Amino acid sequence: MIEQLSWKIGGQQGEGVESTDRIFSTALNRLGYYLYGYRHFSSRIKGGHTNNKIRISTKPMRAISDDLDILVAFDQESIDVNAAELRENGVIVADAKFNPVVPEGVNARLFPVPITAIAEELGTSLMKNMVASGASWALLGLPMDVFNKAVEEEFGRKGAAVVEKNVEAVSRGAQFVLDSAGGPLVDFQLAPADGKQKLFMIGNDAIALGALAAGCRFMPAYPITPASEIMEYLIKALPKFGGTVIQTEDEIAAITMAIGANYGGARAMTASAGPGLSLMMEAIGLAGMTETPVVIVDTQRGGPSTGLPTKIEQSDVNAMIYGTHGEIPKIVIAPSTVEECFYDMIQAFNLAEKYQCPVIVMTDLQLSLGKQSAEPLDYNKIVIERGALVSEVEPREDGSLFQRYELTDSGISPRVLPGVKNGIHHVTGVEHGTDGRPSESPVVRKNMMEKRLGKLKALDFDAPFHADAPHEEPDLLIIGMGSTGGTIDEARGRLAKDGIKTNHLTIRLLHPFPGEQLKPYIDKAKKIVVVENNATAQLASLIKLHAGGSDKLHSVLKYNGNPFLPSEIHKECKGLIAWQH
Amino acid sequence: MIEQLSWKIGGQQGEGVESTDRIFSTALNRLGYYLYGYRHFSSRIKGGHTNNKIRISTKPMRAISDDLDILVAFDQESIDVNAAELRENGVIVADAKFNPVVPEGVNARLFPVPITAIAEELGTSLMKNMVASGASWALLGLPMDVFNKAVEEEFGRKGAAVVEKNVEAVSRGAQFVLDSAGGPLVDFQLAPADGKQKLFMIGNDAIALGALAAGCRFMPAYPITPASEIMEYLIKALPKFGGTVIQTEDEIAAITMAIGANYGGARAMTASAGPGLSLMMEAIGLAGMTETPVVIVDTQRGGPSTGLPTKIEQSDVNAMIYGTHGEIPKIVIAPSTVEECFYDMIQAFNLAEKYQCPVIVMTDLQLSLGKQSAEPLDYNKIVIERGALVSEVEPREDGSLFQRYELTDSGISPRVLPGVKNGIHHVTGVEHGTDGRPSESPVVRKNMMEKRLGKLKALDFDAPFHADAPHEEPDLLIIGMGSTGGTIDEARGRLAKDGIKTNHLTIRLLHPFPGEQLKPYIDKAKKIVVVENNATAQLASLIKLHAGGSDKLHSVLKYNGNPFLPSEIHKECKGLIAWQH
Amino acid sequence: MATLKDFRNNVKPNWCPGCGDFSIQAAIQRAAANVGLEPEQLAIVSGIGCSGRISGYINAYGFHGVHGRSLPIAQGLKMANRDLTVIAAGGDGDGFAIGMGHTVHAIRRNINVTYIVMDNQIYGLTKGQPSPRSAEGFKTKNAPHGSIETAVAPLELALAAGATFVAQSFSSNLKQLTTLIEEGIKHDGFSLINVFSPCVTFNKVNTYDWFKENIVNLEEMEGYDPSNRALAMSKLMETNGMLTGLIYQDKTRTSYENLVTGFKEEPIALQDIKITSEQFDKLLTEFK
Amino acid sequence: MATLKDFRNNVKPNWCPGCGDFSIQAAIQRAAANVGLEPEQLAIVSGIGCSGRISGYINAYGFHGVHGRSLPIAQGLKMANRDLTVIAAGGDGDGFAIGMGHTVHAIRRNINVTYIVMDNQIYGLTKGQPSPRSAEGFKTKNAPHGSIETAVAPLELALAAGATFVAQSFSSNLKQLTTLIEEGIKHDGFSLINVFSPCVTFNKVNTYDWFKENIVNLEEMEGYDPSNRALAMSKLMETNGMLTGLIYQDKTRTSYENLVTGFKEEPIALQDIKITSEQFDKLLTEFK
Ligand SMILES: Cc1ncc(C[n+]2csc(CCOP(=O)(O)OP(=O)(O)O)c2C)c(N)n1
Ligand SMILES: Cc1ncc(C[n+]2csc(CCOP(=O)(O)OP(=O)(O)O)c2C)c(N)n1
Ligand code: SF4
Ligand code: SF4
Ligand SMILES: [Mg+2]
Ligand SMILES: [Mg+2]
Repeated sequence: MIEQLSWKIGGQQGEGVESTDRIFSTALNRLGYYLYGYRHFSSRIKGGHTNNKIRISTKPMRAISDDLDILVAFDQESIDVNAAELRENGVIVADAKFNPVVPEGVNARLFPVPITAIAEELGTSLMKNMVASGASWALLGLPMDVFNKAVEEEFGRKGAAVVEKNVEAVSRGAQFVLDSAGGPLVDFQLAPADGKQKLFMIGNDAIALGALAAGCRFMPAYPITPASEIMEYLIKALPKFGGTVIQTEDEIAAITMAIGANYGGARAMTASAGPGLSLMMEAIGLAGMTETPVVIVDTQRGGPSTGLPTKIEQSDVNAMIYGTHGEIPKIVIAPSTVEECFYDMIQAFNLAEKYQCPVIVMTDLQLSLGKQSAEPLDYNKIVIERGALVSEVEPREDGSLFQRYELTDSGISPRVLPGVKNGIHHVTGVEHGTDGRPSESPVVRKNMMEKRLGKLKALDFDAPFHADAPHEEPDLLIIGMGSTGGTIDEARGRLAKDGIKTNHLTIRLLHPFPGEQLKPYIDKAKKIVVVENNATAQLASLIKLHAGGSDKLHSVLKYNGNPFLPSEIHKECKGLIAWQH
Repeated sequence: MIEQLSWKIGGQQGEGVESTDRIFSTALNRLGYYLYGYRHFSSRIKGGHTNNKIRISTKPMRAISDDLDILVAFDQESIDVNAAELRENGVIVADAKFNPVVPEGVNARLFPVPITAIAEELGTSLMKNMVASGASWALLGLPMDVFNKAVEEEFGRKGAAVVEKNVEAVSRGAQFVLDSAGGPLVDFQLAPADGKQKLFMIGNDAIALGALAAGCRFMPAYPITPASEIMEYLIKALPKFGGTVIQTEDEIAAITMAIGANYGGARAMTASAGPGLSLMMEAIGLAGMTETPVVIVDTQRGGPSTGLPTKIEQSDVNAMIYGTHGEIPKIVIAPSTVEECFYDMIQAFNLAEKYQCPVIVMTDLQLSLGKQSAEPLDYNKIVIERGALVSEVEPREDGSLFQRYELTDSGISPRVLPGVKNGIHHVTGVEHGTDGRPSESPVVRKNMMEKRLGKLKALDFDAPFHADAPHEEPDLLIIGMGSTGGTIDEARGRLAKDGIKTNHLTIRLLHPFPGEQLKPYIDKAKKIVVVENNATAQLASLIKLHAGGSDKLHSVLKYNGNPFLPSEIHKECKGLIAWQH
Repeated sequence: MATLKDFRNNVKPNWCPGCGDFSIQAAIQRAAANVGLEPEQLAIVSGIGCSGRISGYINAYGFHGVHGRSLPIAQGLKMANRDLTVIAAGGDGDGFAIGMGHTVHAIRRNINVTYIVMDNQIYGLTKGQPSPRSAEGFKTKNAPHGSIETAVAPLELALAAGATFVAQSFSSNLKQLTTLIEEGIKHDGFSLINVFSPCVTFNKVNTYDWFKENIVNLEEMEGYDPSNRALAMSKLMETNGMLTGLIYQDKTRTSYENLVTGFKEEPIALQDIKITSEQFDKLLTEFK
Repeated sequence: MATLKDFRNNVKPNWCPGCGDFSIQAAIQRAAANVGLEPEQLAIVSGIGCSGRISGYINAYGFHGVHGRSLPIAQGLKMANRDLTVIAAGGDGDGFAIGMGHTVHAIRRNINVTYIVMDNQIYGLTKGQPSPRSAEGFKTKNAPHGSIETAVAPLELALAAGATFVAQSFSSNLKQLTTLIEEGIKHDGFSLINVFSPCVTFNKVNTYDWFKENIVNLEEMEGYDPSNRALAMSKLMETNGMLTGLIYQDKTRTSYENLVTGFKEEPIALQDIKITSEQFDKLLTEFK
């Protein structure tokens, strides 16, 4: 019995790769396995090789595996491209239709299955996904009823006949492969899962759900990869809660509409990727200057410019932190797991209203789109805090405006929503006095700058970084952010076997950067490795600037569009220790 | 005889303050004095107090003075607002019309002159500027013929009658004030100037002229304070050289049009201030990714958002350096004098074509709009280098595209312009191979990222910083950028009198930051003061990050909208030495 | 009930004496009082320009945004609180140069916002550059040889974009302007009111007198039917866009907010936003 | 002289089989050959979207920019080198959503660029969201209850914006489309050609058959006069924008480049840009 396994399905885009993965992994999730998915896809609609890979494990696991156990191939290209990844004596399940060939030098067990033929026999080649996932399932020797139940649920509303056809496809695929393999593969028998109910979702789902739970009721946004799913979820969900999504004409309209809505008292957000973020820069400054809360999600992809729209990168960090002209208070947070995507959205909306400033939630393509198991989300953690929101205002005799930008010790001023009697005040992106009216007075200016920028001095942020620091004197301190955490942890496991002691920090608050809190870790560390998916070491620069350590800080960077593999981080870290010892 | 003097004219916007200053200072320039002007104005068209101040000196001088010798006031408000600035026993020349009063506690010599009355007698109150500047001139006892010649030139093309009227206004103003004062003021007798011909211009003029000299023939731009003068100059000048300006619909059109024109082989630029810069972020990334040269001028003003449009700030540094999503090669340069505005534009266009990337030229409102004396500009320094531009291409038999993004040692690839036979290739903001076609290959991606980001490793930039470092072991190293240099130098003079030894670095290359070259200065310094017009110490952060020194680095920041005064820097520096000794 | 003076505040506008914008301010104040609003029920979102300052000169909630973006801000505000009367206002540069995309899209989206363009055919605040409304041949500092672009025809554009309410007026005609703003506010959908508002400082061509001579007032036209889109278009083309009055109104359409699935009468901003644990559990089932 | 095959390259488009964009590519290639261009004299600037890939599929200089900005890039290119034939191309989202402002302004500016909109009434590349061209009620993933906005009428908008050349075609009508592109290239000014180009993957409403049924071909209309702007507008309004053919052309106007003071026949990109010392000295006098 093994504890984990990795499976991949490959084919042409638009051919059913996605749905094969979905059905197969949904069923695995029902059994209680921990899943971690990765999608390889291109910026085109039909055609072009695509593949989905899933890590299946009995224990929590948040990393792509270095190698591959089972490859399901819809075409020879899928074999050619992915066979090298197969472990020794791995398995290929391939559509018999194309007369699959195992490339030279690859030692694998090939099971040709008439995937297309079976599907077509049953009526439509669309059912390839059923045949292929059924065959995969059977090879693992997993309980067929669970799988069939998943199929039933997927097609239930299309009627019994459709369900039956699909179940039939599954069982034909299963039967065929079992016949050729002589039963389930013994070396691929997974140990039973803990059976506990898990959620199975992508980061974007969790973000959208988190926004909804946080009370977000309005999302103006413009489609872009890999952010669109957030919008898509809310398009379906918001109408049930009296809210709505507007697909705007561009990202500038999206962010300014969101600002208008927040000014009006709605919790509103927008989401985009790099190109959209760049376009929002002026408006982000407006939110900062007018002290209007707004939440922006940036799902990072390969940059610069249009770059690599379907590939991972963590290269917008600087743009998020420094991107607008002039100086504003701004909060940039980086969830590192699907669960955090959810909780951080609640936190983001609370922070935005508490500190009356823009909050950017940063993810990366892998975190946003990689489908994975998540712990059940806790309703009791949904706490809504609206900050210094004033709903009733005493009348004033003197005809003065409501002091929307009153100077206070915290820098946070009472906020009133349009519509409230006696609350009238002015809001402007021009420098202004306490009632919001434009002012060029140097004294007012200074006070207002200090008020705004000072607000975040007391920022109350839940866990600016996670420290998994079991060692008093680690050989290596590894620091990362976003989706790389699980991969780092897997590499740490291997380093431990090599006798190398590591601690691990995951930075969650990127701005204002928790330099002071980090310092003790930095100071104590002998060597530091910062792992990030970009070419200019943006996170490492933040650490150097705010927490020091430049003399012992090493960067492990990857910017070829693919996520880190555990082996890469392991190798780099080991090399560093060896070399420097 | 005194070596320097400061003069100010105040009144309502639209009332002739600007033109009074212009006539007065043009005449002074003719005499060969060194002038340094400062404009206090608001973001409105008519009304609202405005004033122009000029420093007149026999020696080069690039700082606003702490105090004021002569105030010319068109209204009581101008006296009330500015009197405190007057030095003990200073002079006020005021329009008799409003019965001027010297505020209590101010000890000044008041000369009421019937400025409006004289002007109206001569036909139009518009001539107030003549009366006022004539009176000022006379008080200083300067040669009247020079002044009259300036007047003649200003009005020459309007005919002799107009000239005569104006000369009359000047002499009436002069006569009146001489009568009341009993002749020129002895304590305001300026020592003779060196008489050498100087240029008298604002930084924006020098930028526009520099662009023209650099071969810029196309400027798409959108008006904004304080950048518009660049556009205005080129609107007049370019048609004489076969070029033109297009006033676009917005800044995004401006920058993308400039990119298109550069792609087409023109030298094209755009200019804006913070809000426009923010809007250009996506396109800047496109230029970086496609390796298209483009020059962008950012004339910084008070931010964030619309901020303080008519006030100084140096707060877009981070946005310029880090503003676009993803990672591109980009050069950010900061001229610190009017002369450098000119030469740096030539350099900017050369660098943009040599390194095939965007170049941002950064100024601040004071440098852009403060009118000042400049040394004659040297035609021989106008050198045009177009980099790896290929004008003829050999035919290829294999039907392959021109290798626009050929991998070379320097990272710089041959560039061919559309229209050239056999030069056809593709250009895209998507990641691409050597012929410019989109590619998602991890290998291609890595090579291309390294090629692009590596180009600037060998950046050949004339003087990344100026070092005025007379002391081996200075007590203080003062670092600044942009318009603050002269003020720092004036403060250093006073510090020297206090026995404090200072060195002074002016940073001219902000990105890639010359950290290594700076290090020796940083390492040697006992204490460092970084002077900048912003609230978050953006320059200091760059120094810390790239050259270290955080333990001994102090920031002197000003962000109330006004430029530094020499006394402020002097006081801060002195305090620091005293306190830390 | 609020009266005109309740919409006044104690701020002296910083416009040049004689600027057309004063009357637009007055007309908004009158219209607001006439339709029976309380000051706190009105929100004015403005752009950047001389015109953009208007949101600070009326006693109502005011949001002075960034250049060219008054419309998305206003639409967001209206979506958040549909109980508010939302007026967007700004210059011709603001709405027809940098903001052109938003203008067209706000029109076709038809959210219930009244958009008043303070059209002086020039950039005032930046000191006299041509605007997209400047006529061909129009000479200014930034076009010393005269503009060589065709002027934008905002009302034709609006009709083409599917506008449901299109009007035009002149700042000197306070009565007409006030009535049109009232109608715009009452219209169930997006209303565009373009107002000729002379810039006395920089625009020496399109002066008060020039407008008086060139305007064609629909009120003086017999039997004009503002519900006829084709007629509106052809009249506009005939008069080179110099028509004033209510040019087109489609009363058969309702505003965007009323078409949104699941959208409630109660403004989003006033709803209880906490979901129940039952709702939450239900949401989670999709991910199991 | 170059022939059709000279405009072909060896790249296989990554469009879905059956996508309307293939024919647009073919039409451009044909038109370019027919008007007698050499490949290096043609530059194609495209936007982002499925459509945007077109600049990589034709043997000519190609610039694939950012989303919505093909027109300013193309205009800049033409200003730099007026000897080039510059075609801009992109999707309906690219040109009428994010790029709407530029589209209107490029039209009124009238620089000699031919703009081909590959109009599939949907967002293809981002997988099927509604575009501004999607009709009201149009259901997609991002509008499960159907679009509630009025569709953009691009040709009416173009006329309102002062267009000098407005045409529309259908990707299945290769002959008409080719001719119109030729005319557009030859037109002395900005030409807009909107092309119905079915998205076979996501748009299940505006299919080839649907267009065949709904299109009104001007070629089949007796005595239509494309120089009559009012007629063009009213025909467009009558047919709900479904007209194909040359809808409007103003041959009396010349392009922007010809109106620019001091602009030379010799392209900027080919001029000697070094100024003489005499010129420089003269420039300096202003500052003395
Ligand atoms: C992004 C941006 N670009 C440019 C400006 C500078 N700017 C301020 S107002 C204005 C145009 C003013 O013209 P208009 O909108 O017609 O208003 P008016 O002043 O004529 O009322 C410009 C270009 C700005 N504030 N922001
Ligand atoms: C600034 C920016 N926003 C969003 C996107 C994502 N995006 C790429 S193409 C596209 C729209 C595609 O629609 P269309 O322009 O109609 O082209 P089509 O794919 O239909 O040919 C979008 C939203 C982007 N690339 N850049
Ligand atoms: S400049 Fe023109 S638009 Fe601006 S306030 Fe003065 S008159 Fe009005
Ligand atoms: S998705 Fe639609 S527009 Fe895109 S290539 Fe496929 S058919 Fe064409
Ligand atoms: Mg205007
Ligand atoms: Mg489309």
